Amino acid sequence: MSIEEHIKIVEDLVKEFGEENIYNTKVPRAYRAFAHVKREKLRDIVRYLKEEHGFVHITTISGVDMRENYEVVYHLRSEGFSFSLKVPVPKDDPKVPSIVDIMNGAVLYEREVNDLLGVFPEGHPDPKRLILAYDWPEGVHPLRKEWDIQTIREKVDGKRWGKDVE
Amino acid sequence: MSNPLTTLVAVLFFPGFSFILTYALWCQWVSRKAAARLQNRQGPLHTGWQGTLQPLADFIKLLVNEDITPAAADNPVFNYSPIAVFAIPLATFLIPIQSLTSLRGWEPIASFEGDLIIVLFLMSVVILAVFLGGWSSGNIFGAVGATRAALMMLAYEIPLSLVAVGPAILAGSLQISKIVDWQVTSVNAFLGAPNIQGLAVAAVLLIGVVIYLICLLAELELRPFDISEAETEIVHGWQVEYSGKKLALLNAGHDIKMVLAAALVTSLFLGGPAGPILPPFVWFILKTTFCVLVLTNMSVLFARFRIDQMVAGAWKYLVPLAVLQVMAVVALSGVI
Amino acid sequence: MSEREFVIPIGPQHPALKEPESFLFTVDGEVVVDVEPRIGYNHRGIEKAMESRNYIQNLYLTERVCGICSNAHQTAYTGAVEEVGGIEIPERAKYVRVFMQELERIHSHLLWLGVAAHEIGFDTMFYYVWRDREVVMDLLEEVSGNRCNYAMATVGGVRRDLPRDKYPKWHKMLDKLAERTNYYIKVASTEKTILERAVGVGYLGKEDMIRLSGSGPNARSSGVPCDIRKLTPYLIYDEIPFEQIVVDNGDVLGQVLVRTLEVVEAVKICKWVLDNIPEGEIAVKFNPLQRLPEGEAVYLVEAQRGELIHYTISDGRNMPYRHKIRAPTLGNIPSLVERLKGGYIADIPITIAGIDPCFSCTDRMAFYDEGKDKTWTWTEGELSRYRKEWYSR
Amino acid sequence: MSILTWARTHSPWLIHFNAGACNACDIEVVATLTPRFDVERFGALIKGSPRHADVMVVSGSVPRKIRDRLKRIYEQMPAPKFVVAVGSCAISGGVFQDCYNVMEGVDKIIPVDAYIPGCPPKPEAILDGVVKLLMSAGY
Repeated sequence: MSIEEHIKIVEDLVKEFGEENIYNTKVPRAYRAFAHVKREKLRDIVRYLKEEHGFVHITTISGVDMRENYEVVYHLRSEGFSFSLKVPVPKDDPKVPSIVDIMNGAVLYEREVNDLLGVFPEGHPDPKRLILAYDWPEGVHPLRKEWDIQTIREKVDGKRWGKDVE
Repeated sequence: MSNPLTTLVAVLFFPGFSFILTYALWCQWVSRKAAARLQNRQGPLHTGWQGTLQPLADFIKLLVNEDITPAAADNPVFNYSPIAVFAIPLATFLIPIQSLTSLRGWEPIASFEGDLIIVLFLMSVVILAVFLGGWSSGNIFGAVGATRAALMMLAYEIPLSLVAVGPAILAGSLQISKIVDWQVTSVNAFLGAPNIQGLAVAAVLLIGVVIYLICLLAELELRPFDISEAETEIVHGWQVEYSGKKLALLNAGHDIKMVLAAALVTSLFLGGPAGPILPPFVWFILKTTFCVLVLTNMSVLFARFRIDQMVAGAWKYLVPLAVLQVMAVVALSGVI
Repeated sequence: MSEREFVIPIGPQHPALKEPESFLFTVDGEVVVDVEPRIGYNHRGIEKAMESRNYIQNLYLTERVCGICSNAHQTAYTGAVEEVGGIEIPERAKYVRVFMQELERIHSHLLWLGVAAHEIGFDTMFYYVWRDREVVMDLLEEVSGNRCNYAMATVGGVRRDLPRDKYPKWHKMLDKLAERTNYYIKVASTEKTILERAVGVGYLGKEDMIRLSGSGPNARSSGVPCDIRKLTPYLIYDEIPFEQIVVDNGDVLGQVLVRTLEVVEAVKICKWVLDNIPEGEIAVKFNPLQRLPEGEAVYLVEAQRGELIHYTISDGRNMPYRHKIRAPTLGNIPSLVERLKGGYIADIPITIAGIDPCFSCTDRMAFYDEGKDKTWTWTEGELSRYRKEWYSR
Repeated sequence: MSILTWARTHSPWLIHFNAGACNACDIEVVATLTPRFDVERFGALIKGSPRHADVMVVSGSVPRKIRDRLKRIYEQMPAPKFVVAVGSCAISGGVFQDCYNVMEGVDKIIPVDAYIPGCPPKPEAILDGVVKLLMSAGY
């Protein structure tokens, strides 16, 4: 596949769902594409991509703290073409719709994002803690920018420690 | 029992406990070294000459290590079963080794009509001790290993006993020293006048040896059948909670069981200590070491079976084969 | 049936190399309904730490995400950073990276084969495979100076060159590896005790594997052609003639075949690289204080265990704003779970033990019986016994 | 040298504990078993059960979730027991210092008798470390 075909897929998607739901699209090189996606339309778009363009594989889901909001990035792949859908999530309502029923492979990635960034996947069949220790305090999500290492240690261990402190 | 002092010496030193223990440690070294060489390694090397003292070092170290009794396992069964696992083979060993003393004209300590049955019985009792020890250790791996050991016993015990009966039928005696005598006389007779019946007996007994060795692999928990202490599956199975002295006794008991098994094979099938030129003692050592080597070689060659495969295999192949072998022996015993 | 209640103290102890992980099983009667993997015992917080270190320091962190796939992680990391920064690396550096990557694949697959043999109690094969693995370890040491964690790739190229006078020797070592691997393929596909434990165990079909986004040898053993090296070529993989190994066994034997055949292919790639490597520089300069332009990049690499993704976001400083790593192991857990699901409980232990020893802390699984409100933990041994009872009814 | 010292120094049974290592140290520990290095030459065996072992070989930077297990396994070993920290991570946290989920070193959790530096240490170094420990551990 060449870069033209990849651009065509992205354009087709924009045509289908409209500029207001898919924006900031870019295809930096062949096999790669990025786009911002409205949270409400995420499930429809993922389903459309899966059914129309063969994006059956989900590589991973990344959670990013973009300071003014969170971004959950869904990396889908069809053959070699990796498409990253970025979903902005407001900080006062950290939730995304779960896509586990569409992409079965996403089941652990959503839990991981919930654990480390604190963006809850609504509709996930089993949104339990995955990565962090069982005695880890609630509400401490290490990938959020407001938590640096010493504040995490203060919260979890009750004191600051490490080579910077001594 | 003419001279109590001679008997005491015989029980304590030769061919008694000291000799047996030394010999068991030697056989452990032989086994470890042979396995290592087959696996392209060196094996023990720096403890004594070529690592010969390695089993002794292990034994002493375990004896002086802390002996932990887990709270869940604090009961007499857990504490005493290692002693049984150690002592029963040690005592049993006196019987097959009688064939050695009798040839030297010594007073036998424990040789009587039916001692073969006693040996087979005591060897099975060891499994009972293993089962109780594993079960009472309060550890899930221990319990699983114990159950597996008992299950395996159900599979291999029958062919093992059946095959051991073969030579006894031919010799017309259940006394191990008489079986040895029969082998010596019949081999001499065969060499004097070769005949077809003799060959047939040898062939049938060969099948017996093979079955016997396979069953011994299971009895000794060696490789294809080390299901009850499979390291990657259930850590060390029934031994998992034992440490220190108890583990030392368990390990020594295992070694003694191995030489006991080798001595039984030697006595029942290989003519005991009899042999030309060399003294009987040397022949006995050579033959038992050879058996240990054969067992080691077999154990290195295979992957571990699952318990269901092992039990099914034993009932499908070993038991019918053992029955057939005994029937052939009975038929032949009429001919001779 | 009702009294079988066990709770074992969880201690992730195993003589073979094991990452501490456990699985929580939901069973309805005899059938496994659900399996819940419990991971995170090895969570160190690397992604957070990367945000406070510069691009050169992060090389050492990415390398130590996994000591077995260290070069794959470095390839992906440097690739992503170079894509963000628009850094064009010299042609020779690409060849060196491919060479390292394929050597690492050989080392990792042989390691897996040995450990798998150890898992089924075939220690002799374990010793033989690991003895022959030392050949590739020597080769790696000769190239990079270390047996694991090679530190070969750097942002802008590679650190060390492949000296040309060594090539004849390396060719010989690679030939030896191919010869030995072919022997092990023969052993693994004919030795009866191995087949007993491998054929038909943990089967998963092609459709399910695609649905669950499995990758790597795990997926290729179920007939899914998913080799990133073919799908989205990176470095110089589009120029190299090599075959994508796909078999449709779907069971443990299929995984053994895929991995061993891939070793043979990797040897071919290494030899091709040595024959065709161009002369030239091995790196362009990159300064630890150098700032990268704002941007983001996704870099996919076919690591030994599957598809590896590094996703980096730069906000114009000399350290990443966010760097996401997803190792292939996590991506393969859903398909492992599916391999277990629907089967009888009795078949679980071999399934996990066979699929990939990296996952299998096989002794620790907890069962939750639907309907009865109790949780207990099973070991593989109990499972075997349970299977026996189940089959004998 | 008493006979006890002789026996103990010639029969170190190891247990390997992966406390959140990156696997590099672990494969090198396993490699010590293999024909090239063959730790059994010195009488050492790798055991699966902590009750059988004298020396615990720990690798890894000790993430929070595994901390308690490390302690428990250590307590299950019979005395005299020794701990060998293998690799930079086990010594000080290594490259993972200042990661939020890492305890930075095995000796913060349990007492350590010998440190084997390296990332990862070679199998020879691991052998050497274990032998040196036994020679000097106050026997």
